[in-house]
Amino acid sequence: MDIKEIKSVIEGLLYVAGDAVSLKELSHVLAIDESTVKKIINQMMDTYNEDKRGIQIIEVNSSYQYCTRPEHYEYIERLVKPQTRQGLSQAALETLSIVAYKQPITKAQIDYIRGVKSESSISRLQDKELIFEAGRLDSPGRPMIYCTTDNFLKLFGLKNLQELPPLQETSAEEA
Amino acid sequence: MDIKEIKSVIEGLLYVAGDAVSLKELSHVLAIDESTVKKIINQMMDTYNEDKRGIQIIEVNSSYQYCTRPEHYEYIERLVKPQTRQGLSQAALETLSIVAYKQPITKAQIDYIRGVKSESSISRLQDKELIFEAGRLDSPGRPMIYCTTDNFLKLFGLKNLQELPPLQETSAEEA
Amino acid sequence: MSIKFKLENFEGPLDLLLHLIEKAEVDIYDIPISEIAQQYLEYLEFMQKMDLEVASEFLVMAATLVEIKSKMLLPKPKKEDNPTQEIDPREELVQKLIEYKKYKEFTLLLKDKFEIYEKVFYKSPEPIEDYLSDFTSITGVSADLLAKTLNSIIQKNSTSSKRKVREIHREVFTVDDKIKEISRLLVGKSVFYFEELFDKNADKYEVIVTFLAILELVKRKLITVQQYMSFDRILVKRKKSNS
Repeated sequence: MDIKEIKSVIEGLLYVAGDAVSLKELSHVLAIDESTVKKIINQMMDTYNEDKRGIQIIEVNSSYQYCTRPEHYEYIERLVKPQTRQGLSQAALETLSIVAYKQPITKAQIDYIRGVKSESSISRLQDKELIFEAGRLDSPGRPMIYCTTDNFLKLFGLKNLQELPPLQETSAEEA
Repeated sequence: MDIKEIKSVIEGLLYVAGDAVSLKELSHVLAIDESTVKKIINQMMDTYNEDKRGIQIIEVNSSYQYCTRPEHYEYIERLVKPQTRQGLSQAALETLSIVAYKQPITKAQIDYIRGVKSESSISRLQDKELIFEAGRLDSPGRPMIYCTTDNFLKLFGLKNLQELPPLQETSAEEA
Repeated sequence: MSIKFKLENFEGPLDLLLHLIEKAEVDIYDIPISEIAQQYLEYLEFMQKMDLEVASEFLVMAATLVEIKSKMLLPKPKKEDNPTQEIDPREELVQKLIEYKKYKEFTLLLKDKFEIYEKVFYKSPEPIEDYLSDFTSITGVSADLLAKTLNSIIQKNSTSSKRKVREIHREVFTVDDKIKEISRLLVGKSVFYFEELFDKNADKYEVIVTFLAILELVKRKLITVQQYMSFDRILVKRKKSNS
């Protein structure tokens, strides 16, 4: 297979899958090593973006997935249905950003950083599948620990947790 | 919107729908008259084919739909297969169960029992070598009769047809 | 000194404190504690005056601020590991503020990204069985299933044939039949308009029955319906299954 055909096959695969397909699976199905597949997909992602295609490829934790472009939102919504989108409250976003950086983290630790109770934020984030209960800490009270999901990465356009911007050591002037 | 952007939006729409989207709907969503949309989609179909893209657009009854290319079948199958749970559609399963118990049986008899046409199920079951054409009935129209194959026995872990579990008494007599 | 506060929704005492510090344009590492504590208390008072509920966390912080303020007036104890350095009573609070500020800033960034990516749509996976070429990988299909399937077909048939005898009108639609018909349609098509579900010359009875079927399917959470305005076409959409 030449590169053009590989790309063509990948298109078909991503289309059929709908969901994210891991690099590993793609490599297996194509019988091509992962690093080559990765290179080819990266080229495809660029082409899709340059050509302003109606579908784009996003990467989430070494998996790839098709999705539409945010700028076509209004048309697509007209065809499908208004997605049940209630944005996230400030409290939920704060909680989410703390979990993102500090995971795995307990509720008590989140409360401590925010200075307020985060219970309801945590349960809303769980409902939205942005964080999940990753187990219990082996310490007194065996508190639940929380981590972010792949869905979190997807919804925030992050490839992986390493892509989180480094937190700045802030100083007062920046305020 | 310029043509490029319209094409891009259509891509997104067809992708999200997965199913066929009627020209009427597309025209409605894009707020562009049907004949223009049709012209644009025809252009897109050509481009997809020329570029040998992994997804093609097919037209069915003035509706449009994305689908994969037949020549990529083997790859797509490889991707999709590990997730297989059952592999038999309800229709195929119904037809198969009737053939198993009532063989030799004609298509008309199967249709009668199921109350719906079974043509496509029959041909799929034949493709999968679960049933076969065992000859013709010596009656008006000389209809084809169907029986299950050895492959069928193998797949269902049966030594022979006598091993099929008995049908419920009440319904069996009615049949 | 008194500051006019506009009614803002602060996420917690740290949020309020940060706001006060930023407003006063002071160094977060050298907070003029009595000034800030004063403003903080004024704000709480203001909230109470407006009959707003002051959460207990805000009150705890108020107490902390007052405590720090009083400690600032006393001779400061030395650090255990480095006796030449004094312990700043504000230190713990400052650390907390700085930590909180980091996440608060990140929150803004997240919010921006979220606003973009929540406008993105994903398609559900294709029905897999259509792609299968052989059944060698069938699992969970047993001969018992065959018997069960045939039994249910026969049963279904016997009841429907009884019904046929009793009924005279050919065109009688039941809600159940309509539900089945719609369910079948849903397998292949995820979106359609309500009027696609019956003939153009369908009678009123069929339309009503179809509508009842739609309502039932909505109740069963299999579909959603939507209409942009009164008398507009009704769009029926299959709910994504989360399998």
